[in-house]
Amino acid sequence: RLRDREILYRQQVEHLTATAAAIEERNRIAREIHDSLGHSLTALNVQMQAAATLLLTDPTQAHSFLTQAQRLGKTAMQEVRESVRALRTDERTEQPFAETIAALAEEFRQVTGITPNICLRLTQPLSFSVSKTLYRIVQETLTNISKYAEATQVQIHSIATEHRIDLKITDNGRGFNAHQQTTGFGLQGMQERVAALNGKFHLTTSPGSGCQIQVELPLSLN
Amino acid sequence: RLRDREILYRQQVEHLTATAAAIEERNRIAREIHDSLGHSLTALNVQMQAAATLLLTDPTQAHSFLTQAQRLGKTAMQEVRESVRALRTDERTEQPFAETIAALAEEFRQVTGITPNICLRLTQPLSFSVSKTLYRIVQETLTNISKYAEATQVQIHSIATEHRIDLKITDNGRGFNAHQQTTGFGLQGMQERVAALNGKFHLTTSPGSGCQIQVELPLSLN
Amino acid sequence: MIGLLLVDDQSLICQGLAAILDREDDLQVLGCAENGRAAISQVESLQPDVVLMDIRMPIMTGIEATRLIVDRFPTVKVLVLSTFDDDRDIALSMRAGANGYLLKDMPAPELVGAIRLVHRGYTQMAPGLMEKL
Ligand SMILES: Nc1ncnc2c1ncn2[C@@H]1O[C@H](COP(=O)(O)OP(=O)(O)OP(=O)(O)O)[C@@H](O)[C@H]1O
Ligand SMILES: Nc1ncnc2c1ncn2[C@@H]1O[C@H](COP(=O)(O)OP(=O)(O)OP(=O)(O)O)[C@@H](O)[C@H]1O
Ligand SMILES: [K+]
Ligand SMILES: [Mg+2]
Ligand SMILES: [Mg+2]
Ligand SMILES: [Mg+2]
Repeated sequence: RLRDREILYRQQVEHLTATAAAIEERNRIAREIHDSLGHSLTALNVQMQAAATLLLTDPTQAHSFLTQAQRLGKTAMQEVRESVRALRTDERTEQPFAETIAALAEEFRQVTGITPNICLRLTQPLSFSVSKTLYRIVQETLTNISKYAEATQVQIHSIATEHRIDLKITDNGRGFNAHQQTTGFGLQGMQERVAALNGKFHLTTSPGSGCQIQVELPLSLN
Repeated sequence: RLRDREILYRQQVEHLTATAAAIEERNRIAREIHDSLGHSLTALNVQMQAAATLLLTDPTQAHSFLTQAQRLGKTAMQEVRESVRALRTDERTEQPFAETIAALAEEFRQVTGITPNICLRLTQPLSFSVSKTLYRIVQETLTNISKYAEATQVQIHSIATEHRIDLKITDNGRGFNAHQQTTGFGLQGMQERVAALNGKFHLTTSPGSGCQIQVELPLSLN
Repeated sequence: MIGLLLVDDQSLICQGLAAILDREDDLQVLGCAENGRAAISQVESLQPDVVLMDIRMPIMTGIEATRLIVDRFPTVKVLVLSTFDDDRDIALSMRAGANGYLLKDMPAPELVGAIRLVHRGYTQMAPGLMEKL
């Protein structure tokens, strides 16, 4: 019984640690942006006041304050957008993996008109780091496909055993020469993320025969 | 050993649950406000644009757009303020205890010019409820000292053993008559907080001989 | 004539406020400082009557600068002008000796009025902030 309880607690700790880390990260972003937003909005308000004060007596000066204010308004809006995006991204990785993938697939469908074929066989909830890594890989891969592949079919398959999870994303598009130098960070980033979790990464592609990304991550409990 | 580990895990679960709940709540607020901010900023930018367009040809119209824009700027700023407040309240109690105390001491120095003498001997991280209680006590005590004590020296000492933590805050100011009725809630609040954690509270002071607050909290694992 | 020193690390704020305040017949902006330490030396050289003080600034915060200015120049009034209505900031500013706490986005006429009152020795708080003390 003690042994059972230990396992239960350990699971809870793992799950909660993951949740806490995820929320904390989102929160850090939120806080940062609030601080910078506070500053740009304050400056914006002061510029508007100055413009309003000078409006009738010195329209040229007023106009330059207003221009400044508009610039600040744009900055503030960008800050809000960035934060919303950052918050949304991490929010998803806290949802069950299947939901996050479904959401990405739906986005992909809206952009390309192609409905990816999704097949997931998962038995247990994934840890934060694993699901975040897989999420990023699917996200980047679907982005690449919509940008370059001109594919008509896309498959996302994932299967987990007790000790390991496999992810495979396949498109039937134009493919590319994997040995050619590129300036992008997408594929490199995927490889780094996988390596950080002691996983394996395979890219199979050649011009004219589509592209396949294969990832294998250990699910051990270290 | 199993029993020990169970206790450890349970503590962790407690701590993480509290942390997760606190952060989650803050986060909910942040997201909400970001959404509403997006709307008010968009409207604000449109109003500013209208004002800029009419500035030279129809200053009266321009002025009314600018007034509208200023109102929206205010709303947006209020939204940021509310969120900042909500985000900041609990932020500190999630940092390690030593950092939160250092932050309070620095605030105190800025207001009074006195650098408190801090001496902390802690062996393990504190639970959420213990560190929150200690934080509030140090905060209220330093506030009282800066308001009433006219002290020139302040000491914050804390030492933890496996089962108990002691906190002592001493000032060399004017002291007061502890048996006299007061209308304040500070000292009473401290006592209630300490009692809620089954701890002990001592106030030692008399006119002319400074003031010392002593708190003792159990670190047991229930 | 009320001489003013504006203290803020965002120069856009100083410029905007200067444009607003300088238009008043009885106000004159003597200078801008970008942190607490610069504020102290400018108080010494420019001898303003009222200092409009931001809180969060590099090198030295407005709270510490307020305490030091109030200590060394007892006739100078310090009006804190902050972005945030944070309870701690308000309490700390007032305890440091500020003559008031206002928010930067308050309407210009109210700010002008508050400066005149603070100059005459009144304490000025932005609406709703008194309860936070
Ligand atoms: N599914 C695909 N089909 C066809 N070409 C692809 C596919 N995925 C990647 N590529 C090619 O590989 C290159 C490198 O991809 P990678 O994601 O590393 O960088 P990128 O997309 O160019 O830039 P970034 O991801 O940094 O925005 C791409 O520029 C594209 O030419
Ligand atoms: N360190 C101290 N030195 C001198 N007097 C003190 C000190 N701490 C408290 N006092 C006195 O004890 C009284 C009660 O303090 P308490 O914190 O309970 O209430 P308060 O500070 O008056 O009001 P509140 O905390 O509710 O804002 C104070 O009003 C003050 O007279
Ligand atoms: K003037
Ligand atoms: Mg890419
Ligand atoms: Mg008190
Ligand atoms: Mg600032």
